[in-house]
Amino acid sequence: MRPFYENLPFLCIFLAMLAGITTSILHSGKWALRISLTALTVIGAASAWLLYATASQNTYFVYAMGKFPSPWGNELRAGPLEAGLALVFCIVMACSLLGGLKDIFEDILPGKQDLYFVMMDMLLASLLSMLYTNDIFTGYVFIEINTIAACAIVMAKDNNQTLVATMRYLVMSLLGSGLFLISLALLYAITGHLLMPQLGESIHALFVSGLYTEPLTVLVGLMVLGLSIKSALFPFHSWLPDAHGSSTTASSAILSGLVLKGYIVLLIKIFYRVFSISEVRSLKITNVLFVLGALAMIMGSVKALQEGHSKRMVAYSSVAQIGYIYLGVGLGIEAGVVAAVFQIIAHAFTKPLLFVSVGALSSTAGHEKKWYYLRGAGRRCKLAGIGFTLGGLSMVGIPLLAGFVTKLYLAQGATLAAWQTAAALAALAVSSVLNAMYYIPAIVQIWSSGSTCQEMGIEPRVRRADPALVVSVLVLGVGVILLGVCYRPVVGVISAGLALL
Amino acid sequence: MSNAIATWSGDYYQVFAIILFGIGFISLLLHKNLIKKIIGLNIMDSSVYLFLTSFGYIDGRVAPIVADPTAPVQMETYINPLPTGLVLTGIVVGVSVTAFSLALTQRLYKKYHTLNLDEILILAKREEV
Amino acid sequence: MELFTILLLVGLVVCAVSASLAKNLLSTLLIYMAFSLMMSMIWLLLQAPDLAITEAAVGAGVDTVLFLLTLKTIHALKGTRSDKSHDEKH
Amino acid sequence: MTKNIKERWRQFAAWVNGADSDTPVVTPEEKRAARPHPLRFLHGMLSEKNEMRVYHIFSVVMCLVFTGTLLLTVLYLPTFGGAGNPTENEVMERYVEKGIEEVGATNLISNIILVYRGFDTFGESCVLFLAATCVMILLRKDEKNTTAYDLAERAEDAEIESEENTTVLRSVVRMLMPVILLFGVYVLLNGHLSPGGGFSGGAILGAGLILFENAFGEKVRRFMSEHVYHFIKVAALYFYGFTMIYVFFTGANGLHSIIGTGIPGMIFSAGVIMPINVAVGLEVACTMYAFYAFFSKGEL
Repeated sequence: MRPFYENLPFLCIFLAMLAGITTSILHSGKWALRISLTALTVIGAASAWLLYATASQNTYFVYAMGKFPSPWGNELRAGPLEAGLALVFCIVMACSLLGGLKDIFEDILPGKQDLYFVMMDMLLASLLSMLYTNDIFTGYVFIEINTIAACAIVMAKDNNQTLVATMRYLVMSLLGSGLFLISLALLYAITGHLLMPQLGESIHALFVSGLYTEPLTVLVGLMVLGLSIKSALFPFHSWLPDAHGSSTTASSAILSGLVLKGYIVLLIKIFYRVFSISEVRSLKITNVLFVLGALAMIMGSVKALQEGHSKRMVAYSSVAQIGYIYLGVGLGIEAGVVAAVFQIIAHAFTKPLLFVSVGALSSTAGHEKKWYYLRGAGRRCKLAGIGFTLGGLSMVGIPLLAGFVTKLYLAQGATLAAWQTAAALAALAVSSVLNAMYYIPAIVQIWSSGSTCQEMGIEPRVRRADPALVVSVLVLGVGVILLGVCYRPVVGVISAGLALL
Repeated sequence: MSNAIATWSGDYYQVFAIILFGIGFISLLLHKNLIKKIIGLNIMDSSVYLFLTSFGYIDGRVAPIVADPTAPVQMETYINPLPTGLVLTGIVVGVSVTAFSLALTQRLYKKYHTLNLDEILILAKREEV
Repeated sequence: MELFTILLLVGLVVCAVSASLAKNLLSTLLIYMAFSLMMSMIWLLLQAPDLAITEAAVGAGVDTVLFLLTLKTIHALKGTRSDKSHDEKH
Repeated sequence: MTKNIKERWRQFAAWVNGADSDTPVVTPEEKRAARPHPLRFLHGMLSEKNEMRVYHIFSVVMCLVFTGTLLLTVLYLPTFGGAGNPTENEVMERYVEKGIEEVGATNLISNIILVYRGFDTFGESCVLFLAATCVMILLRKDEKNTTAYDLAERAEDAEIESEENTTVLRSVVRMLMPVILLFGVYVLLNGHLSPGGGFSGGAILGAGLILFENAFGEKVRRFMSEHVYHFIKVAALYFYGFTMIYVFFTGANGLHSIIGTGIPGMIFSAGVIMPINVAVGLEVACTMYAFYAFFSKGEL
């Protein structure tokens, strides 16, 4: 009999799935929401317990799903990194749902609101499985669940734009899954294993003996390609602005904040547990990721600069922020990956904050989303205005906020890198300036006096913040500040978790 | 070169799987018609499954279904059952995805009266303005 | 036996190409159905009867029904009757 | 008679093909301006036709590069069908040699997918459940996706259906139905002894149900109401989920499990495999029927 906390990852995943299955027969959006929030609270608490248990002993454990251990049966693996990310995912998902609550009930037809929460629960289950899995094929199955659920929450708003955006998203995602599956087949062919520990051993043996180098290179390339299409790395980002810009507030927040990160965490886990960071570096794949990440940081910001639509601008800024993560991974050293994981957490708090705030701000101007018509919106909904200001400043990289710490650690990592130092620092500087160039005017616009939405025939109205919005903005905002001020314990947990991987 | 051809003719299942993958991939890229895109996707999926299954096959062995469970089971009698199991999972995922994308196609058609993705994108953009 | 296998594999490629080139959506669909059936024979040859049954039931059965129903819906707004509907709408 | 059939076929082909012979709603200039493609930077340097050609060439080259790389990779992979390849290792050995002893099914594949790697397969049932939910979101009748015209058309379809002489269909279905159902149930119940199992059996049952609906619409529709569908689906998934929780929990904690292996080769053997196959089969059958119902009528 193992200690009870070791059962938690498996119970969390099944709780989320069963919550989704139960929700599908409720026919009531309100009850579906309650079940989702309860499940999120329970899972969040369980993750916190798990984080405490693993971080305090600085240990990890593998959990066989059934009687059969590692090379035969499915397995989960949990350590401080996984537990911490699970906790972050739960908090962010709950806050995004609360912050977008009003929009969910306005945008989605009453008869189908319960189905929206089914998707949310399943999305949570798949994110948790992708975090905890120790089996690469389980990873594939849950990538598919994640894809379908993510497409469903985009299309839930059910207007013309979201349907078109969903189609594009679906085609690109399925292409990505196909490439991942083919690389998995190659991996199985040359090693005969699917569980990460055994895969790691076999791959290491192959590296030492020099056998199968060509298939290995090809399969790493395909795997990275597949996952980077799904996580919208720069040249493959074309589906992202439509999907994230047109869907309902909570969906945008969750897609940007969590769904993209799920794939990247899986990629980092594969890099660490199947290969090792030095083997990946010797395959030169990190160099490609570095270049694409740097390009994404700049091109995403340039695109955002040209965008007059508030949600699309924030969505393009996600492309840039994903670039930061890949830049960190692309440095090919421990410090870079620590910075990348920190950025995953920081962005998971900041981007939902921005989306939730933009959603609330635009509701003061009759849901008009163009910046031009949002003049003075911050004065009409002060809480959302403050939230947007905080998030925007964090993206620019003002000290004491989460974004600054990311940049600090990335810069620190870059100084240790082999050849990337100058390029990384330049990309960071340019990207920060570009971020400021579009976030600062937006902040000025929402705090200016007067309003412009009358030109559209819309009366500006004051939005009194409802409790759900208050909780959401407060928690996310405090998260952004805490990550910016007391970042040392977080970084400590991340490095400990990565060292255990 | 002759070496390569010899290897290819030995691994003909994999070679054909990859050719099919190429065909599926290109019809996904080039076709504008949504139904044909979905069929291309299905062909691509099938080819990946064929590729994966071919790694489980071993010459001269039979399907992993034991006729006489009382006798001891020899590994040398049966092919590798694992890829078959994985592909079984894959096929069900494939049909789910097909149903989803076809439902989406129906809705898009009802809105825009065309199946051409380019035209749909343009019409959507025009609406936005 | 090997010849039969290769014939089937070539048949798969031919089906895939012609499904992608066919002008008529219905022909595309029927060719795809044939593709699925050949695939299920190939699963048999690869000693995977479970896959053969599933592919025949799913690929040639359910998938085809779903595609046909989609084509029917498209007809509902177009083609013979859709001309009428188009006029009404515009 | 022949002429009539020909005429009908022509009409059928015409509407099926309708999408391609569409009157262009978009001008070529607009098309060109909006086409997202990787050669955007060549904008203005090429004519419409050339740009199309360049895009095609680009796609073909990309595809060839992919295919070529993979073909070259095949050269370096283990030989097809060879004994002693990396995949023939201790994992396969245990699946084959210990499978019957440890789990109990003589169809070794069902041992793997339902017990050794049971978590994957539970995920896969969830994919199917999610797809059904997505189809419901998209196609279940509501004010956004159904216009008065659609309703009128569906009513017209129903009228035609009721008038239509379906004697042939009905008598054929009467003969085929028992065979299909029997085959489906056989595949379902013998999943642990012979090829088949929950998914294939369920798909066969679902296809039979769809066929039956086409011949005797009313009866099936009265039976498969939305409540029944939800009940079967949720009950099956609950049963599957809780069985899996029990199996995983006892297995991982080293507790004694009440699930035995039975006598291999018998119909009641192999522990959880047969009940799970039945549950999955029911879920798949009603999901397939639900796909059909939502695709054709927008409701169950």
